[in-house]
Amino acid sequence: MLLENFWKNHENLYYVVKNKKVMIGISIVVFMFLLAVIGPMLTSYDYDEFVSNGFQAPSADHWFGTTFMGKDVFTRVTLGLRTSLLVGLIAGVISTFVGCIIGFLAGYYGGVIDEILMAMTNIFIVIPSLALLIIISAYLPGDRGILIMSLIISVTAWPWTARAVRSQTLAIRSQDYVNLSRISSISVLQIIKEDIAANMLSYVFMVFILQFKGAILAAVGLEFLGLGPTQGISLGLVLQNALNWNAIQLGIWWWAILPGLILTIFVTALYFINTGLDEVFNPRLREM
Amino acid sequence: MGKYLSKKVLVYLITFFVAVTVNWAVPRFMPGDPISLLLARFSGMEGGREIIQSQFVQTFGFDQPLLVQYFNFWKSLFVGDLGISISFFPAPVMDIVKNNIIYDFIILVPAIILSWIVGNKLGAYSGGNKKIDNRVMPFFYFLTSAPEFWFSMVLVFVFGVKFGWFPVNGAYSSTMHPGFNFAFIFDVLKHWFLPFLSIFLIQVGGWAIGMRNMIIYEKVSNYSRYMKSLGASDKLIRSYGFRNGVLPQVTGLAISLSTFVAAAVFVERVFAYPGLGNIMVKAVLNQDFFLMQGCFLAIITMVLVANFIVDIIYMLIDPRVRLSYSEEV
Amino acid sequence: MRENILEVKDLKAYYKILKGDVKAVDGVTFNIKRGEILGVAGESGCGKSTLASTFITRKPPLQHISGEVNLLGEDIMQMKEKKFKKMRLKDISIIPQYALDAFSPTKKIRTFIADLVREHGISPDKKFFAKVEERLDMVNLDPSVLNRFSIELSGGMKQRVIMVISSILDPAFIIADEITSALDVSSQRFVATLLAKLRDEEIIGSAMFITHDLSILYQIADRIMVMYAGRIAEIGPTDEIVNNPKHPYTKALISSLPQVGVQYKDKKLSGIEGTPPHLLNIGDGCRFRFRCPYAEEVCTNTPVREKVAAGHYTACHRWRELGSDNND
Amino acid sequence: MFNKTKITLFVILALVLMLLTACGGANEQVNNNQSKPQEQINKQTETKSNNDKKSVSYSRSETLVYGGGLWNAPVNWNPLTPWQETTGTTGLVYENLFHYYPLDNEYQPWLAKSGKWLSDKVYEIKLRKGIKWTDGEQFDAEDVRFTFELSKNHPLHYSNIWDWLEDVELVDNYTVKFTFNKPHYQEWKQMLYQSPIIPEHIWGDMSSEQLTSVANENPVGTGPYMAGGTGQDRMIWIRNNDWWGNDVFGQPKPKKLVNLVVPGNNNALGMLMKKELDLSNYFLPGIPQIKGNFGLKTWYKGAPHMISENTALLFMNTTKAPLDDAKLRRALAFAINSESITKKVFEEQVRVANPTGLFGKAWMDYYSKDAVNKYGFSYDANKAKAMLDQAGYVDANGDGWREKPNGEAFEVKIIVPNGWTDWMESIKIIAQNFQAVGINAVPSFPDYSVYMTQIQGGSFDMAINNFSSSRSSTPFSYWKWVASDEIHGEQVTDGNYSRYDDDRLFNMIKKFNMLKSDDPKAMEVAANIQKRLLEKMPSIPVWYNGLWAQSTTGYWTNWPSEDNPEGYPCTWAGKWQFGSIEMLINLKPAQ
Repeated sequence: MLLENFWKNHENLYYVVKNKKVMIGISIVVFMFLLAVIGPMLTSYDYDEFVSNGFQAPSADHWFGTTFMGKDVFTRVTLGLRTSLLVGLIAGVISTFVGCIIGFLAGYYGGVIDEILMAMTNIFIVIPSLALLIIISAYLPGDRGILIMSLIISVTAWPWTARAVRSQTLAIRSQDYVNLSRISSISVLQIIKEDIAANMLSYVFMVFILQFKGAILAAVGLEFLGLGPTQGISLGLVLQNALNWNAIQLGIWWWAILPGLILTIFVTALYFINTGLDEVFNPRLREM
Repeated sequence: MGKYLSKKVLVYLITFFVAVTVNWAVPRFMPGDPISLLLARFSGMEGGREIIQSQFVQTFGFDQPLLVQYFNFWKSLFVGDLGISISFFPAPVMDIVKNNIIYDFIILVPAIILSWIVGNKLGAYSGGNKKIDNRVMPFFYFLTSAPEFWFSMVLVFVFGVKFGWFPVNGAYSSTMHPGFNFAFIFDVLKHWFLPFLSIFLIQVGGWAIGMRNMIIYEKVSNYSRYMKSLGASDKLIRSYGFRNGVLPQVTGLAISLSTFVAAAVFVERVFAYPGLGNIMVKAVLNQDFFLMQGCFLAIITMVLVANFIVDIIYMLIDPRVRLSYSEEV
Repeated sequence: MRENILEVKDLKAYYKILKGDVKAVDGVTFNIKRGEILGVAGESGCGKSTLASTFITRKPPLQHISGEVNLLGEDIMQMKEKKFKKMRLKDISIIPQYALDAFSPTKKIRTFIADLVREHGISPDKKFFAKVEERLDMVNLDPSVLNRFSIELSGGMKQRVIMVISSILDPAFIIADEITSALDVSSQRFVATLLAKLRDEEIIGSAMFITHDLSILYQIADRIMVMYAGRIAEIGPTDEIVNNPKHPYTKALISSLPQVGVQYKDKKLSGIEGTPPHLLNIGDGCRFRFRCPYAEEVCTNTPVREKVAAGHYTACHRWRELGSDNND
Repeated sequence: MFNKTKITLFVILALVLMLLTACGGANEQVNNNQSKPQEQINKQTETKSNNDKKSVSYSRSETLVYGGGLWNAPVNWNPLTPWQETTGTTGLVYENLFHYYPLDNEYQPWLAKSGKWLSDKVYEIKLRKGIKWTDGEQFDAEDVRFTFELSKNHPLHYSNIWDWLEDVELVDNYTVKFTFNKPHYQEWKQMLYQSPIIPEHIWGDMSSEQLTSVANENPVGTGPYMAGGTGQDRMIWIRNNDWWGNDVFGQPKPKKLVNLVVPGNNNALGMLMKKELDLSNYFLPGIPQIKGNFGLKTWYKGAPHMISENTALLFMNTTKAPLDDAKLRRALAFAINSESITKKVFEEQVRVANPTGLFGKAWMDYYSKDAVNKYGFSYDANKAKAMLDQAGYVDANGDGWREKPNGEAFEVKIIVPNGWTDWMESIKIIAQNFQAVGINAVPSFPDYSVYMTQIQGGSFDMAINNFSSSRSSTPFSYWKWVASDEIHGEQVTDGNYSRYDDDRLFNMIKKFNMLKSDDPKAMEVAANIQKRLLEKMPSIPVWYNGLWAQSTTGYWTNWPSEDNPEGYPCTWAGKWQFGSIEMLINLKPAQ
């Protein structure tokens, strides 16, 4: 009975718990975060330390094997994961926030404001983000830290969110109930909050997931091109080394494949959560 | 409607101007100067470098004030002259861009169009059927989650190294001589396939997911309910849903274009495939201002034009936007 | 020639959700005669709209539990969707309550109609659209709306277009689900009388007019069925229900609105306190008892419907004792 | 709009279109570069047979595919801008008076028949007769004089020769006499095999601007190969069947050379494994482990597998305290465990450098034992610690790092370009070595451009570099670079990034330049130079980078190696004169 009441009061939570997708996703994500946090502590090695001969396939004392020069892949991967997650999280939040605000306003007001905001957005969209990233990161003096990375990435990440959110807003906005509330002079913020935002909650969330994903991938990409954090280790760096040291040709799959696989699985999990929650937020989706 | 378009054109022109200006300015704030970078490995007679250096500085007009350089840049731009590349000296940037953009086209255009179509179809299909949805969706997620370069590496590992089915280097075999004959085209296709595939697959995942969600929303919408209650077949309802669900996808297409460029960079890197992506990265790292501008210009122009086309299409297929415009205007 | 277009026998339809059954329609029995308009009244959540969806959409999580729904003598609850689809729009049709977004935003009205009737093997040719335009004219709409997108139409216009579309194949039975709720008073009247008009001109056979607004029913309904919490509280000829209600709930409803056509007594309107009960896993007993001023021990048993007068039935243990406070 | 068939049709169309343009594009590329040599060849006496038309049909077994010296699409064949020219332009097309075979330290007369000092100031060169430019013109002494005098009238990279060269005169059509006012014997030694001779009848009437800015798509030289076309990822050379050398040295075997642009060593290794590359000049990690499995050949069967090619040094910015202190610099030299670098990072594909940084016959002739005995160094952490203590670098505040004698804490940053993985690993080790002796050193990997800016601008602490320490016929080239005296501009570009300012040293190096190699004084000066360098230690020689060369025997055999030291397996720019042509001549097609 008590439980009964609890679920009555937290209906969405109830469906969250009941939703397979969400639960699978969450458990993977949690696992990955744990891996990133405690993983490095499980090994006695330092990520840059030559711990044994190279070319060691996964084994009891080297779970992910060793690199070409005999560094412990597991340590490198888990530490790298830590970096990537941090960058992704920070950059994801920033760019989602910025993107949504701009998208909402542009879409809601239309007209001049729309033009200005969209022109701005367009500029950012057409400047090939990767190239911009490369220039900025190359231009930044001194070392690139995690925070810098995140900022760089969010600079180029928000526009498409803005675009998408805008077109959604446009569509919703031209639906009558918004018009109604517009006639009935409710404050813009309220309209955005209640009508538009409320109708796009899941969408915005999806956007965040995509941003999180996008940020991680962008970061890894930069690192792969050698423009990642100048100190420490990151997944992209691990993969770049793997490539440069011929891991693929030499068949050191545990070095070249595993790190990416982990990353990919993680992002996949994010998608699971996102779709699951989508169903939770939209009862009609739930019903079908 | 004309007003709508002319407005768009204006916006795009401004965009073009600003973007190009940014691209012109940013590199020049980068540390170091390209000439001495160019001569970094110069070895020869004592003092020989100074002579050359001063000569190049003049050749590239770096001795002029920035503003002058800027105006000259625009001037020559209007006559289609993108200047001379520094790292590819003395090749005109225009030629380099021309020669490379072809490879981007043969990889990207098919990848973009096909992945968009196939992705949307698959997405609509899986969105229309819960069973299938549960089975295939994780697969799509996995695809779209994979880092481009890692995915390419996997393809290389599997098809290039393990099975050795496909070549994993360059655009055509070292002994092939470009010509319009079957052997060459087949060879090109063989080299083309994996790079194409890796972009295609990853993008298909993304489109499928997007469409799948759209379709599901449309499916539970009131008009679908109404149509059903009046005896419309699922087929008809789905086609209506597709029609509406595809709209955001069209916008998405425009947005994704510049991300495709990024994809190209990675794929070209992993497969040693020629193309603008590689050139651009090289140009940036060598601070080859002119080449950099050339690549940017090419890409910006492509993306802007594409955006404009998409805008027109979007306006044609979505009355809501069109009308909300006629209100505004 | 069968007298009853629709015969509903002890129909049970529940929403099966994770937490259990929402007994939205729980043992409902009634008929609709040829050419008659049955008004269905009740607060929102009383199951009247669910009743409509049970006939029309039959889609999970709403599930048919038991009972028959005989449309023109055939039980549509047991019918395969494939077969039932043939009956849609021809024999049974609906005017939904969500008129405002019942159209795909990207299709012109004309396209929509054309696609729709094609599904029923009718070619949308000139001749056909001539008929459509004539119907449109009947609801005071200019033929040009055919070439418009839904968003170019006002709420009232949409409502009328929908009425035309839903009745375009002259269905034997049509469900009008809360069609007036979104409209302003004047167009409410118009739409309501329009439905009667359609019936009178035998464009539609019978109709089930679902609303929470008794006053409208009074004008157009031949009989009124009052539902409460998924069950029928009272059913009978319009005059009977309005002038001589037996069920406490009916009385409350009647007295809670300005009494149309009934001579007004200077006495307090006994508005209804509280809200309908949660239908999730609800048990036996009169479902109104939680709000009923006259509730007693006996009310914990489920009441059976009893005959009051010809065609007038009510489901209350105590209707006799309470009598009727409306007639002198 | 979303009509399936329509779209699919469109896509197919697009695909085909793309493909055609692609072929078209590539095609164009090749032809417009190929046709021109054809024209020229056609200009040659009609009797001559030509292979160009057939070039298309060359089979793999007639083609040599290699990579390692080409990093961009080929766009420049101008021998007057050697740092830009497509590798092979000098060597395959334009030829030098002499070739230099570093392994036996011998000069091979090439365009020249002989060359000798008539007096201290006069050098005479006799040329071979009957050599023709590929456009049919005669090659003779005029061209040689033209090549040198060109730099007198136009600013070219070797114009400075006229500071010490007085006059070039023709004795006869095949004899040139060089008269010097103050001969730079050592530099001249290099000039003899480094400056390509160019045809007067083509370059004669160009402006200074043109001379350095023409792309010269269809180079006309005297060499064994001709430009045969380009692609975005390749340079194609076609054999010049009428090469004068065929009778003198023998004919190069490959009828066609394909020089691929292979962007990464991983790609190169992949191609080697599939025998898509016959010769790779990339540094390939893993070669020692896998060369057996894939039948890859390197110069040596065992370690170090590769010939040493240049010296990688650790430069220390002497304009920055405390690196201005020679005692500190010397101490650090003892702290570096070069062997762990060559073992771990390079798997012994490279050798540990000796303290002088000299290697190879030509240089080792001047190697000074007693300089090394006196000031030499070798890895010895304890010694390093002791020296640091003695020099006053102690950890007073107990933070684990030594401070300057004045008590200030200091940190040194070691930089190499980001992405140069082998170097990155190396400085990680060096940093660890320094930390082990209490010096707070951190490795850092700025992007290449930033790296260059820092070492040229002087904002760096320590950096690895080897750009001009390559093998040559005289240690002068090495010293001139590690201890260049051009360090007073705001940019230092000619080596000596340490900015070590020492006129005594500079003068000794100048002096060495002015001495003939066989001059007994040369030995003495050389010894002093080495002493000075070791004593002041402006830069620390760490290892000898290898001449990375791995070859497959799928299509070509008889590669040069320790058992078969004929030729030099190198396709890097400016190295073809070191015996690469000989390699091409000695190759045997595989059965």
